[in-house]
Amino acid sequence: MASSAATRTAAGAAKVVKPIFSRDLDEAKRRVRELYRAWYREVPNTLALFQLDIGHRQAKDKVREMFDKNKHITDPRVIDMLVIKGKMELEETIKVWKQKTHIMRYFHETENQRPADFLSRFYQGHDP
Amino acid sequence: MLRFPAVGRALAGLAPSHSARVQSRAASNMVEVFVDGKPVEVEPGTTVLQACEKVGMQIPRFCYHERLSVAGNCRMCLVEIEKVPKPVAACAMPVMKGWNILTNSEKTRKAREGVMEFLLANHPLDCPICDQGGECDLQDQSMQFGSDRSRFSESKRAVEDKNIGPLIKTIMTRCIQCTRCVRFASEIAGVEDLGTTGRGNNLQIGTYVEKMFMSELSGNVIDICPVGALTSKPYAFTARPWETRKTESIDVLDAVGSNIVVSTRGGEVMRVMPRLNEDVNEEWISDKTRFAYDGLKRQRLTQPMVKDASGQLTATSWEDALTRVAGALQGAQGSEVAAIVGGMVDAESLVALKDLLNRLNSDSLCTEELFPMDGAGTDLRSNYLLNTRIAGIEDCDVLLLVGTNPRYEAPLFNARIRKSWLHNELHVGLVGRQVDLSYTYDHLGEETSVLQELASGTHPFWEVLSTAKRPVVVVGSSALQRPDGGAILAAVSALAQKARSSSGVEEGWKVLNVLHRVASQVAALDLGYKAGVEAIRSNPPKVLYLLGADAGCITRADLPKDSLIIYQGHHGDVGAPMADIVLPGAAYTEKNATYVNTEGRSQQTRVAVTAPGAAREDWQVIRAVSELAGVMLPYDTVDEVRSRLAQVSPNLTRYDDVEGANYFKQANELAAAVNQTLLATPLIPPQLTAKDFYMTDSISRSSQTMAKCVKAITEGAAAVDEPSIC
Amino acid sequence: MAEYVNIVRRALGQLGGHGGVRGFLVQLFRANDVKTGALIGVDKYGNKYYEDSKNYFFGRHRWVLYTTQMNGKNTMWEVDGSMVPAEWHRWLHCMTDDPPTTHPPVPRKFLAETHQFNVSGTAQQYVPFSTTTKKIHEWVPPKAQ
Amino acid sequence: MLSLSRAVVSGVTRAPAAISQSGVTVISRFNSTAQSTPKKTTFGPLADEDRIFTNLYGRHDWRLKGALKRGDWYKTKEILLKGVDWILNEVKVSGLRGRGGAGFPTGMKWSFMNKPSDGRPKYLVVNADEGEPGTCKDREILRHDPHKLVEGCLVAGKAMGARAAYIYIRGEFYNESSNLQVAINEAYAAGLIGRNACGSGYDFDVFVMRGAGAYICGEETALIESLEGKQGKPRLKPPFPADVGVFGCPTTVANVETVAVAPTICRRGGSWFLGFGRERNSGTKLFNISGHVNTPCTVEEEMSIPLKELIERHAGGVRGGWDNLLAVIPGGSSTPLIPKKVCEEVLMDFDGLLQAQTGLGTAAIIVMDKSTDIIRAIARLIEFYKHESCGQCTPCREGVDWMNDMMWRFVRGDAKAAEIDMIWEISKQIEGHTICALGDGAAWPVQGLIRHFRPVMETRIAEFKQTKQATA
Repeated sequence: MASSAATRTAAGAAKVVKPIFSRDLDEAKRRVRELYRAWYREVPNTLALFQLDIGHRQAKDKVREMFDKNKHITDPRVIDMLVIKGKMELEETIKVWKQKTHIMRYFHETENQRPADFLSRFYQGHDP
Repeated sequence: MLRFPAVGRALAGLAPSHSARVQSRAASNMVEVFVDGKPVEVEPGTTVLQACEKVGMQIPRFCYHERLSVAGNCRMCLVEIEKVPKPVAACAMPVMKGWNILTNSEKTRKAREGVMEFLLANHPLDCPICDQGGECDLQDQSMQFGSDRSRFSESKRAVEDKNIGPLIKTIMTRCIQCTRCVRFASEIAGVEDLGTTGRGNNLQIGTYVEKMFMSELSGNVIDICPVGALTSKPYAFTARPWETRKTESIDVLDAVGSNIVVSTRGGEVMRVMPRLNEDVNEEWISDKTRFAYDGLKRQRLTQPMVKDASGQLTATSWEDALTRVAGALQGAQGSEVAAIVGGMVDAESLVALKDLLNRLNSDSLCTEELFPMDGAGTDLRSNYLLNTRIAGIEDCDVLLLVGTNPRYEAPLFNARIRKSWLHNELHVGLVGRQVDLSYTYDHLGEETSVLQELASGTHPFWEVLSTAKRPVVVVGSSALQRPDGGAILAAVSALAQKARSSSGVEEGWKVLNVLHRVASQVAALDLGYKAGVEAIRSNPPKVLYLLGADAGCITRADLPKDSLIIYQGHHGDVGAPMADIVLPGAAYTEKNATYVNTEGRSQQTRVAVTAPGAAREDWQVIRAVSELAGVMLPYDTVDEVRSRLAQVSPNLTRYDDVEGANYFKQANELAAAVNQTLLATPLIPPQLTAKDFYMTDSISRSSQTMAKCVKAITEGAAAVDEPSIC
Repeated sequence: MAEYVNIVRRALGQLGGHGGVRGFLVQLFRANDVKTGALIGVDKYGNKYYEDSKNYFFGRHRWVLYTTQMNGKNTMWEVDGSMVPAEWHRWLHCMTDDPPTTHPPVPRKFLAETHQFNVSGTAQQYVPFSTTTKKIHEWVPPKAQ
Repeated sequence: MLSLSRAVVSGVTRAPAAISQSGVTVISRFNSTAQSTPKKTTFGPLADEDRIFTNLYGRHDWRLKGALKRGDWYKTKEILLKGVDWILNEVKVSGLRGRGGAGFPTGMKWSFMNKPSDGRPKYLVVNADEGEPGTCKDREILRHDPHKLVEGCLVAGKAMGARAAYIYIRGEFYNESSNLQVAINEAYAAGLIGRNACGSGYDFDVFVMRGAGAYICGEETALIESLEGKQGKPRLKPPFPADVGVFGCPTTVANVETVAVAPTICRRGGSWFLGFGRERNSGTKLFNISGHVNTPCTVEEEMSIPLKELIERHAGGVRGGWDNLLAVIPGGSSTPLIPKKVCEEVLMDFDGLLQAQTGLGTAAIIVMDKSTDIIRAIARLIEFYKHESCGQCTPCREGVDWMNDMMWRFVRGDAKAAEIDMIWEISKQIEGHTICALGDGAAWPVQGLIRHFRPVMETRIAEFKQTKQATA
């Protein structure tokens, strides 16, 4: 796994590509940290603003979870793009362009995977 | 009178070919005419309208219909011909050499607008409350050809509505007297029930005295009526054509396999309409096909059910029901498991069930319908098909019907016979009970001895049959249900072979035909099912799997006390009440399935609505059972099932294609070995009169409309008269 | 001075007016209030109706102490507003100043003999049902003999 | 008789036939009035010895004995033996045109039947369903000279090789059909018709069929339908009756008068008959004069006789003098009327009346003097057509009823002046768009009224408006 990641980075380094913001991984990581901090600080405000019925700890854990979800990514360009998206989300949250329901979507249980085997599909419904 | 040769031809618009003047031209075959200046070559005797159609120019019409005689009375199709003083009725006028037909000239447009104004003068213009709204010829054509305002300021005519039975709603004020319905009744349906009374502005379409429109094809007048005068009574005020979703499908209520369009809205079948297929049903369907759809909404099995301790069927979950089924199947060995399939089972389920039972080391798979296994039995496909095909009837000149009443067993097959009788002077003979077939025929008697007399050449009809150029013999499947079915088939087969050799017809012509009554039979026999439940009755199984078996050919009394009956199907009719476990399946409008009609033509139904409640497509249920029973069938999708179908019998997946079978000689040789004697009991088909027609299977038995039809026939149309809403 | 004395007297009355410490606590826990006032009447189920228009402003001057057992149900801790019967309801809600003790209600056919609780939230509650016919009528298996 | 198809101005109905025959030019052939120098310029009165129908008024015996005395059945055998071509030639030479209204040349029509047989028998159908208002010529033949018709059937039947003749007689003509049947029975008894008719070796039967009194059954194809026992509704043409007629066999439908004059033509020669009337309008003709004349009558006269002379000489003049004349309907109810100033000059023949924008029709002259409410008269005629429309095709079924409603409003004046143009348009929408000629026949009277009496209609409307305002 590690080796494959390494080869991918190597390949990424070897290829000269136009960066989005960050010239290397470290810079990209810095941007991620900045974004994480901004989110982290925004948590209490958000809870108050949207009158969310969840605790600080839970909210902060969710922020961390969302960041952790992408921690395997090592391409600075991809990271930059994700940071841009994250900033957009953050802005929407701060400026209340989102509504309560949009915030709460982060807390949705992950949707059930459709069963693949015949019998489960049969039990589940008409349209497997 | 219609059959009077010259009159018939005149009606069919063929008379011009009769005229000497045209005949002289017939030698130089093609005639060149011009449509708006575009030259087109047509055969002599072609009408102006047909010539225009040939270059893609549609002439507006109301009374003209391709399959009916030309009436020429609506005058909507008037077109100007260059250098001819009066506009001519395009539907009736044969073209003359060099005519230039002006389909959009000032004069033509004025004539159309004038006729349209007259048609609308006494039309109620109640489109918002008219069921025809949205699919109305008058509406469409008045938009296209009519004036934009009305000049009519007199009072409008009102016409009393007629009660012509529980299927057709009449709002006669809307009638434009095109007489399509009258011509349909007398020419296609063969009943002289409809006609015109009164004259001038008081001309009315009706039955003169109030009576039911007694035809098994009556619903088709709803389709051919260009306005909302004749609409469907069960469909009245339920849906609009633009809100329904149309699914092209196949009818399974008889063995003809009529092509239909199922209109659905919100997961509910709103109506069934015919779909054009020249080889099967042309553009007609029978009343059962059209109106039995309300049976799909009643008496449905929506939940798996099992018998509880008290013997009461109670709803349960699929897991529970399937586990019990699987347990029972595992507990039984080999021949202790048997299956019976009913008349509306699709080929996919048939092959799945056969695979399942074969994996359980059982081969007791039977169909409800009997077919003699003596001689060639079901081994030779030619033995159980309508080999001539439905359209082939139009080519034959002598037809012998044995022990069948095609009018009610296969109404569209009968319509073909009538068509051929009317236009091709088909000579029909019938062995069996004398019934009204809507055409004349020679009744040869109802005794089986007639068959022997025919075969030995002593019967007077043999003279006719032996001089036939293209003879056809059709034996009804009900005649083969008798104890002496094998002997009848052998006798008919021998007779067919003899007629064939005496006619000297070409090799490809097939004489022997079997007319089935249920949609699943041919597919089941193709897949190797045994016909008839005799084997099961003589060797009662421990577990009996009924797949849509609702004919009541086996009862609990035939089985040992401790046997388990599993019923899988879509209706709680005859099979479900005696079952221990009920598995809900899908009806023909609810599944993608393959059906093979009596000709051997495989066709597909499509999902129009989802199966109600917990019901599932039938092959899936069997597939699920197989997995729980530990003999998993190797297919998960319908495509995989079909590739399995193709392995077993490739013709089943060659859709809309008829796989011919041609082993008559061999079959006949084998039939000679049949060791059976004909019984003296007369040949009486089970459906003799119209009231036997409507309720024959689990769907039509659940239909209230069909029940009303039976009531109307026995007690008169007034008995089911419902107060009109509008 | 006299005002303060009055307040103290009322406070003492409220503390002691419920039958000792136990009664006081029961009253406090059941009604979250320890008001005392003039007993205007008791209905046939045992609900007690009080009034004190002198010391409470309008709207709080009439109250009820629910009975502990009504229609076969233990109402010690589960009280419900619908335990008040119709005739007292109108007095309690100041639709009238005449309590049913002095002005008995005119007997009406529609007045229930025994007052019913509100059934909302129970199995007996009214559930609206669709008046359109079912799209699919399922098969009802025949009753086993 | 007035088979309505013929009641129509000559040729129009037969136009498709004519076209199918030899192109469009045929129409102008028998319609055209363009001619070189007329051979004859004065017409009528007809001399007594030239009359064909010598018992028109029933003063003599109508039975076989009387008929023989008047020269009927004289040398019929010789005529038959001279052969088909000779008879046809004589009829062609005579220039006889159909007397039912359309005026199609009879010789040509009969010769259509003379083509090689395809095994089907041929039939002659005689149209005795005389129902046109104003027309009463056939009944005189039927009741007073039935043997002329029976003999005519035989001659005409021989000319077209017909197996039998069906005489379709109007149901109301009870006495007429009774006389006719007696005459047929006598002829059978005398061996004049039936097997080996007149000893000529030709088998010919004559049957009488009584109609049920529907005007539309005077249309030839409706008549055939009715004869076959169906509803009397015109058939689509083509196929024409000469191809597919009664019982699916080649048939010629001919008017009573046309058939009845045939033997006399054969006896006296076609050129004799040709000597009467103008070119292309030759012969003698029964004229019926009814309405506001002093002595209404049916009279046989030379063709092309001036209308004025006909009325003055035979009908005793218009009631109250010629100046009291308002209008004349010259050819039965379906022809457009002509006002007095046209009546002064017009010649009573096919071409003369066509020039006057009307038609000879059945030569049933309806005279109306100035006491007539002309709008009401036409409205009554339209009501008749509305009642007699068979209802088969749309323009006639809906349009005539509509016109009827409007006409009765015009009678009261309860209409707008613009509606006069509208009813004109409606009548044009009916004309020529129908299966048979009844639609045309219903449209023409209205057109004639508007053409000549529009001011009367406008005055009526203005008057109604005034009285309505006065009462309001």
